[in-house]
Amino acid sequence: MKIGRRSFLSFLLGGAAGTALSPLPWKLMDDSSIWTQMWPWTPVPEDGEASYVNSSCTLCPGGCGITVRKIDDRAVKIEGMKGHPINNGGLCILGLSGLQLLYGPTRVQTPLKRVGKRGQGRWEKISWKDAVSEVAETLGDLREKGQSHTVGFISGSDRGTVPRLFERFLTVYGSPNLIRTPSIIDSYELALHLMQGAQALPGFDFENANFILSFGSGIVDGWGSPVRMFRANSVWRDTGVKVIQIEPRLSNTAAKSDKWIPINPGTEAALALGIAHVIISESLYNYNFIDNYSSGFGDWKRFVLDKYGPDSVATITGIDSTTIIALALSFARASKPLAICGRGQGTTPGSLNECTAVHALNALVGNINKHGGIFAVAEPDYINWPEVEMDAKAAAGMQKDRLDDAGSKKYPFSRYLLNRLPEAINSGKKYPLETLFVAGANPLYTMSDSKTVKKAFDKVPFIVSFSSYMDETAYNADLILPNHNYLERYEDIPTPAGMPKPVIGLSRPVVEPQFNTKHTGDVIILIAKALGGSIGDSFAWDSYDACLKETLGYKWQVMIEKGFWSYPDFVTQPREESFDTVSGKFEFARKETGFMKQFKPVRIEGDKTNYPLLLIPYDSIRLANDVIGDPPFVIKTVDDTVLKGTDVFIELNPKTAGEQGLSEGQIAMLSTPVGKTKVKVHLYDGIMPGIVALPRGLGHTAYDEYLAGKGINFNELIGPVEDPVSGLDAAWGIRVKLAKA
Amino acid sequence: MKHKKAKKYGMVIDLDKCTGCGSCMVACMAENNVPFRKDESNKLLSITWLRVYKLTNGKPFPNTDICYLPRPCMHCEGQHEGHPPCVSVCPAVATDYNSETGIVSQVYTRCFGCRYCMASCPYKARYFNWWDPVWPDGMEKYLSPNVSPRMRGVVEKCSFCFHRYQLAKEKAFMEGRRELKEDEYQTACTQACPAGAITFGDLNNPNHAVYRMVKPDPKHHGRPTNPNAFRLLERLGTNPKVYYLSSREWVRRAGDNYLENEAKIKKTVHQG
Amino acid sequence: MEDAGGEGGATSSPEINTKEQDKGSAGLIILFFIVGLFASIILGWIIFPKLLYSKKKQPIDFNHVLHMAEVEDGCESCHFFREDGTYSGVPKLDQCIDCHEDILGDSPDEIKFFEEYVSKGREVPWLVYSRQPDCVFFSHVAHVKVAGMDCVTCHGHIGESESLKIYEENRVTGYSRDIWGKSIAGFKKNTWDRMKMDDCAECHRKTTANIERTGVKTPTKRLIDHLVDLVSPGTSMSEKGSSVQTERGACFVCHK
Amino acid sequence: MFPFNFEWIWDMGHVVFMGGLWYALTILGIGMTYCIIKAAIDACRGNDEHHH
Amino acid sequence: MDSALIPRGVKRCPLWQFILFICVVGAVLLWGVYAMLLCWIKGLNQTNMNDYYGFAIWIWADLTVIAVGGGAFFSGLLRYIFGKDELKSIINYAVLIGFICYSSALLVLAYDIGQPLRGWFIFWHANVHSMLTEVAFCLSCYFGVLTIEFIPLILENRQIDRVPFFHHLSHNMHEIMGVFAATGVFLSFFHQGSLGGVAGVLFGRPFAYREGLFIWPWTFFLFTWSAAACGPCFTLLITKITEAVTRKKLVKDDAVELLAKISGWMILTYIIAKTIDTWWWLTVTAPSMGQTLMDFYSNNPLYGIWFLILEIVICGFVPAAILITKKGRKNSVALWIAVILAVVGVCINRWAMVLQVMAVPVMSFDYWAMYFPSWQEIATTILPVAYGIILVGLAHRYLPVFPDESELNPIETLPAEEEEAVEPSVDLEQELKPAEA
Repeated sequence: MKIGRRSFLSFLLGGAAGTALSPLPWKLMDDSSIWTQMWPWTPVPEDGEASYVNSSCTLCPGGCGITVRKIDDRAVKIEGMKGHPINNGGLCILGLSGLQLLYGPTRVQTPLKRVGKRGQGRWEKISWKDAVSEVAETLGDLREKGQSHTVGFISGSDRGTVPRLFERFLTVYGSPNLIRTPSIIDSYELALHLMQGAQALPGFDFENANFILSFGSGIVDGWGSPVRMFRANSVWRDTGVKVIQIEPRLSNTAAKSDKWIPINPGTEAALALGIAHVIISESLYNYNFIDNYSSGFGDWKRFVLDKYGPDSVATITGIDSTTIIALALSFARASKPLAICGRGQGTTPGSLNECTAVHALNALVGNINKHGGIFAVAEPDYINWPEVEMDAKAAAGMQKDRLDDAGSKKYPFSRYLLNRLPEAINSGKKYPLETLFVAGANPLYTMSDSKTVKKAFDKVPFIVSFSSYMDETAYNADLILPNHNYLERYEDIPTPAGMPKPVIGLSRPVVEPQFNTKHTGDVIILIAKALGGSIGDSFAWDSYDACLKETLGYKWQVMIEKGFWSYPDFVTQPREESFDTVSGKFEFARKETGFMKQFKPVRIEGDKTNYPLLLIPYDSIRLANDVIGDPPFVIKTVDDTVLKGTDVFIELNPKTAGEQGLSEGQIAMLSTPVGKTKVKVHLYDGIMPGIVALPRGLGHTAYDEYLAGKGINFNELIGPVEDPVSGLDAAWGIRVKLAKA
Repeated sequence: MKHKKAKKYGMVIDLDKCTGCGSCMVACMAENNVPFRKDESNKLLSITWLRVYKLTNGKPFPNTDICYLPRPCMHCEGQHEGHPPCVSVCPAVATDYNSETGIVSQVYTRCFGCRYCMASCPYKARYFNWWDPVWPDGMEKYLSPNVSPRMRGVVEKCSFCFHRYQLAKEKAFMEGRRELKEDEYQTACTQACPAGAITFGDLNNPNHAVYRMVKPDPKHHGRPTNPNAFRLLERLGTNPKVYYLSSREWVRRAGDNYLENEAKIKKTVHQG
Repeated sequence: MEDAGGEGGATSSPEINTKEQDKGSAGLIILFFIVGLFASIILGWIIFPKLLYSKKKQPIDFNHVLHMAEVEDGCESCHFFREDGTYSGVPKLDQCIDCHEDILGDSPDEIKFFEEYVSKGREVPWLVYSRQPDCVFFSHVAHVKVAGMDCVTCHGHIGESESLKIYEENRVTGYSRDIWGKSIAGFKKNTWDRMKMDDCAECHRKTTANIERTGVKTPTKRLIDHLVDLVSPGTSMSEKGSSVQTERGACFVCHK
Repeated sequence: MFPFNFEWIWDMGHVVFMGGLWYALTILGIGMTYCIIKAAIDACRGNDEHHH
Repeated sequence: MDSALIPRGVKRCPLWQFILFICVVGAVLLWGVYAMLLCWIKGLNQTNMNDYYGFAIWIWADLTVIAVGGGAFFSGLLRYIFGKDELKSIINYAVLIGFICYSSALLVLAYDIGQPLRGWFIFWHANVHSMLTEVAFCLSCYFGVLTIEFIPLILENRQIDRVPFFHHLSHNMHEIMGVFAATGVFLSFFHQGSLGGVAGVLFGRPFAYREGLFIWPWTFFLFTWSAAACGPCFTLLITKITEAVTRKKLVKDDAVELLAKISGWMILTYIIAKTIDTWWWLTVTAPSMGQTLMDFYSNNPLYGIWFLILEIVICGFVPAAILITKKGRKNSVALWIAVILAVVGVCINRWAMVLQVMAVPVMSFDYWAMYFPSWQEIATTILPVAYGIILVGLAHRYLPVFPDESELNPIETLPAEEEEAVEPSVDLEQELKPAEA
């Protein structure tokens, strides 16, 4: 027994020795480490042939050119297109992460029909055929019952072929209710309409201006065409152009500017008029322009002079009069000054009085339709389709006035008033909305006073979303007809907001459609054909692509090659011809608007006693707050002083925090007349005392786990405030109170 | 083959132009297959080869000022050529200094995750893969074959997009050239920056923009002679190849540590 | 307790004869030792390699000789360089279709190729013998166009093969046996027998043309190098490479 | 670790460091071998004169 | 029951007690093992380490156990090279403790790295310029030495010793133990030092960086020194604890006396050197990098200036003062305090040189990083302790760890203590006489 034990021991020893002398342990050791280098669960990207495709980014209205790097049939990287008039190689954070949208989990992969309750997220996959016929039936029935006007359509844009198809469809179908989502552009369009009688977009010649007076516009925070603005800002750094930023918070733009002038929020108009006052009293204004090309200056001058003296403006705005005067002088004395407005990214229209006041400033120094000034850029009319044949039903439908009262007696000048839609539906005064289409928009997230909006949507029996992604609106729809992702489809991109010259970008398929999606243009055509009759006839094209090709005509080839079409022969019309008003001149004060009514400031919600502080939103280029939500890469770049875990931070001046007994990182209960929520406190010296700032773009409930449920949506805390003249949402903030929680 | 002058690739970031928009961060992540997780708000666990810091002058309202500072790997030249803080400490030669390009490499398949290099880096430019990299279903389609995804348990960092150098070289070879033109090799962040704040090139080449911008002083390991230019933690003698430009004194001063009442910035090269 | 008793019994067995026992058992012990030794050596050298690699057949057989006869400029006719200098590697289907748009000849493999892949438009899932792991960046253009190397140096005479050999896959690491080489001990006769990092290094060491060298060579250094070469051939660096740590080619030259 | 390793360079660092290391290992190795062999021999000779 | 394995002439607790004790500690051990497996299978995300805190409690534990394990090489040095025979009484235990410490250190390293299966790269692909490589090599080699020093003790187990081969083996090894010990000292000097070097060479981290001699920063020498100084204190501490637990005197006073005295002087010299080093660092090194004392010890919840004072004064000069005075050494309470303080001192020093280095920001706009270990880290750090206790238990029970134990505690067989534990061992003695002779 002892022998056995010992012998066995020595057998093992021999075995050990032999094993050591064999490759087994050493090879296994090597291989096991190599195994860790190629763990099967760590992906190995397939190599292949590299190629590049030029296209345009449509994630925002910026209209940047992009060059997509492909390996075989996979898109692996999006880069800015070199030599593109707007972005020339650069690209914004959102555009760069576009592939995460293309291949990401937020895509709606096939037509979905709701089963179970709304917003429950239970869907059944249906074929495109069924989906289209279902829509066609519903629309058909309504039309039979003579209720075609009860069909509404919310679109992210009203320019370019696709939105024009929507418009065309509603017209032949017989509904006046096409509504574009609001932005500062509405106010600017209106201002240009009232003061210059132009139906045009504002175009800013930033590259040639040499003094920028920005009333809270987030020049490097995503205002206008973001990348163009970044580039302009860099040019200004090189050429020493002065940039003055006026806003209550030290935004990135303010930090980049030459001078940041903090101002009481919502008093920008007053400041503009105050500056006008100084310029006029110092008679530094452009006599040539005022005398020859403007009317109503006298009345306006009187109005400004007796109401907006520096001292009274100082009390309103909180900026001391010397600063105001200095500002006015430097503005007036600059050879090419340019004043702009639209807070942050300009996602809300703001009150008309701001826009008109600021625009009046530009007129005062005579830089309207002038090198380095502001232009009224008319939409290039490359879309010339045969007139539609409206049948009786259509005509009848089109006679009905719009649910949102745009263009009504009350708001004669406005074209779209989405902010009024929820109220109109909820009150049910006019007529109910039976069917609602949503394309290129996410109203359930972007519209203020989310609760009311949700309530209104619940009243609509049939909601159809064309979204490519499972956003809030799609999630609460009854039917989702997913559009191709922007890298899978053709689409024309008309002049981006703020460009002084018209450009048409072309977005084109970079990869094959990844899922069972359909181009919304095609879907509209199919629905029209399914409805038949005059409707079908108005959509003679076999496909959207055919339609686009036909529409663009000879431009098509160039756009395929270059990726965009710029008008080489474009010349800005001389100033004399550019005013389409009654007087044929630039009108400072037009009687129709009720004289100076358009300069009256707007009050916001909430009373000082219950809500001692002011809540304002702030925009960051790292927080997409429009139709598209942050993809994983972008949300990853958000600072931990803005978002930590799922908690969002409010920015608070240490002084105010002290008064409220709040400290860094503390949780506070924030409540406004509209809603309340828990927030974390971040002390920031770069914000006016008495102000609470909250970022836009968080608090999504839909999208993927990388975005959903993080922070809160600012729109849940603020409600719309109607501008007396335009009817647009003029709210710039809301009163608020903070309490320890 | 003929003896060729070694290159010294470096970067100049103009903080007056940088708007902190974050494009460089995302361009880098997209270019280099950097993974992401559900919650990235804990920045101490969030892999960002290039991180944009937010600096403030600490003054109260309304004299507050902020500045953004993008921080890639500095690709330090070290106290004597090729000895950055991180390279010599790596026990398994997983990180190395390339004297031809001046680039500090990191070989993920050699690294066994001791994290000594992270401890040695004062810029916190090195990141550890605490988790397995996971992409949501289908998203791995956008992964680039030019950069191999890192497995859990290894350290990674900015490579100055070295794979782009490789590809550019291959193209040059195909065209029978040996030398690269300035624009042939540019990093992803440089290319993407919408403000054009980042410039990249060979600091040994007087014709390259980076050289002209900072005028590196060869006698002092490339210390900038442009008064507006500075390098992070100059005094440690790490001699970074990433330079910053700023017209604001407080920003330049924030680039290094100074003793109290040390009035003017005096640049002392630390003797090791 | 009784267990202790047992123990006690064992231990307390008369001490006198332990020595004889030891002597008698000694031989046996040594025998067992030898048995164990050889058993494990056989296991390690013969059985283990068989277990380590799984054998896989290529989806279809391929005759290089046949194709070489058809094409003008040798390997590069099918394994060509792209314009951007990258290397195309194993041809894609549409490349084959240039000639094989319909069945050529009646070999079963040709028929299978046509029916399974050409007609269905499916890529052929070739098993690549010389595929390097993902962490490796290998520039064919640098070796072929610049250094003017011959495909054979690394890939052997595959161009002269009439059919494809069995693909052996390492069960642990999942890559081709050709990387480690046929010989489990890692010995090699030809340059193409193995494709590990050391093999790259070996060749790079011999040919100084591959990297621009820095640093000058002093006579003493030359002497030392010479001696070193005598002691262990091939380990000396005649001149410094671009890697500060290894004085060889920098890591990033071959790693990504 | 060995001259045939990729990382090996014939420089002071390696010669001194690895030299010292191998030197130590050799001593330990020889020492142990000596003990074992001597023990085996003693065991066979069966002399246990010494005490501890 | 297991009396046949228990050394002659000593009394051990009944087996059931022993097994119970092993089970309790074993449970803790298993907890640690579980945590260790978690870290291996799921990865280091199980810890609270982060990109600022790449080195944390594990590395600290590593440095610490090696420091306190230094007792082995130092007493080895005194015993075998300087021939201090008084230490015969404690040397075995010193070796055992060293063995435990070093095996633990290696284990900790094995789960501290992100890619354990690649661990061998540090040897195979060694970068000789890295302090960590030096650590790894010397550490594992010296562990070999300790094993060699430990083997004879195992072979002296009554049953094993009866096998002639093993009997002779242990004898021969004793014969040339001096050579092994010398090698051990050589290796120890370097790895203890290089552990210091690990922090000292970080010229990117003003808190850790030190100038030095040739390639070695001053911390290199300070670490070796402190290990030699405080290691023996740990040996003494553990001995004292063991004596307390077993309620027996195990080591002769003169051994304790001597060891205490020597380490007393070592500590004194060390702490003086440390003070000078600190002074130089705070007045020359750090300022040249633009930082000052308070940059390292303020605006953070943990690392106040008290941390430095505690290390140098309370855990440095105080124990030194006690141990170098005869009165202090004689007074057992004072001795207790002294050894505890000394051990705490070296632990704090290692903590500062690893964890505080990670915490201190270097870039002016960076922030202090604070860290608290996750339960997995704690469990895996306790694991070696449990393992050590078990090994000590086994060794003490079955091996003649303390050669003077039987002499110090002669077994008087009182009827009250007529228990089986003693019984057999007595009559076995009769039987075994011949073998003993």
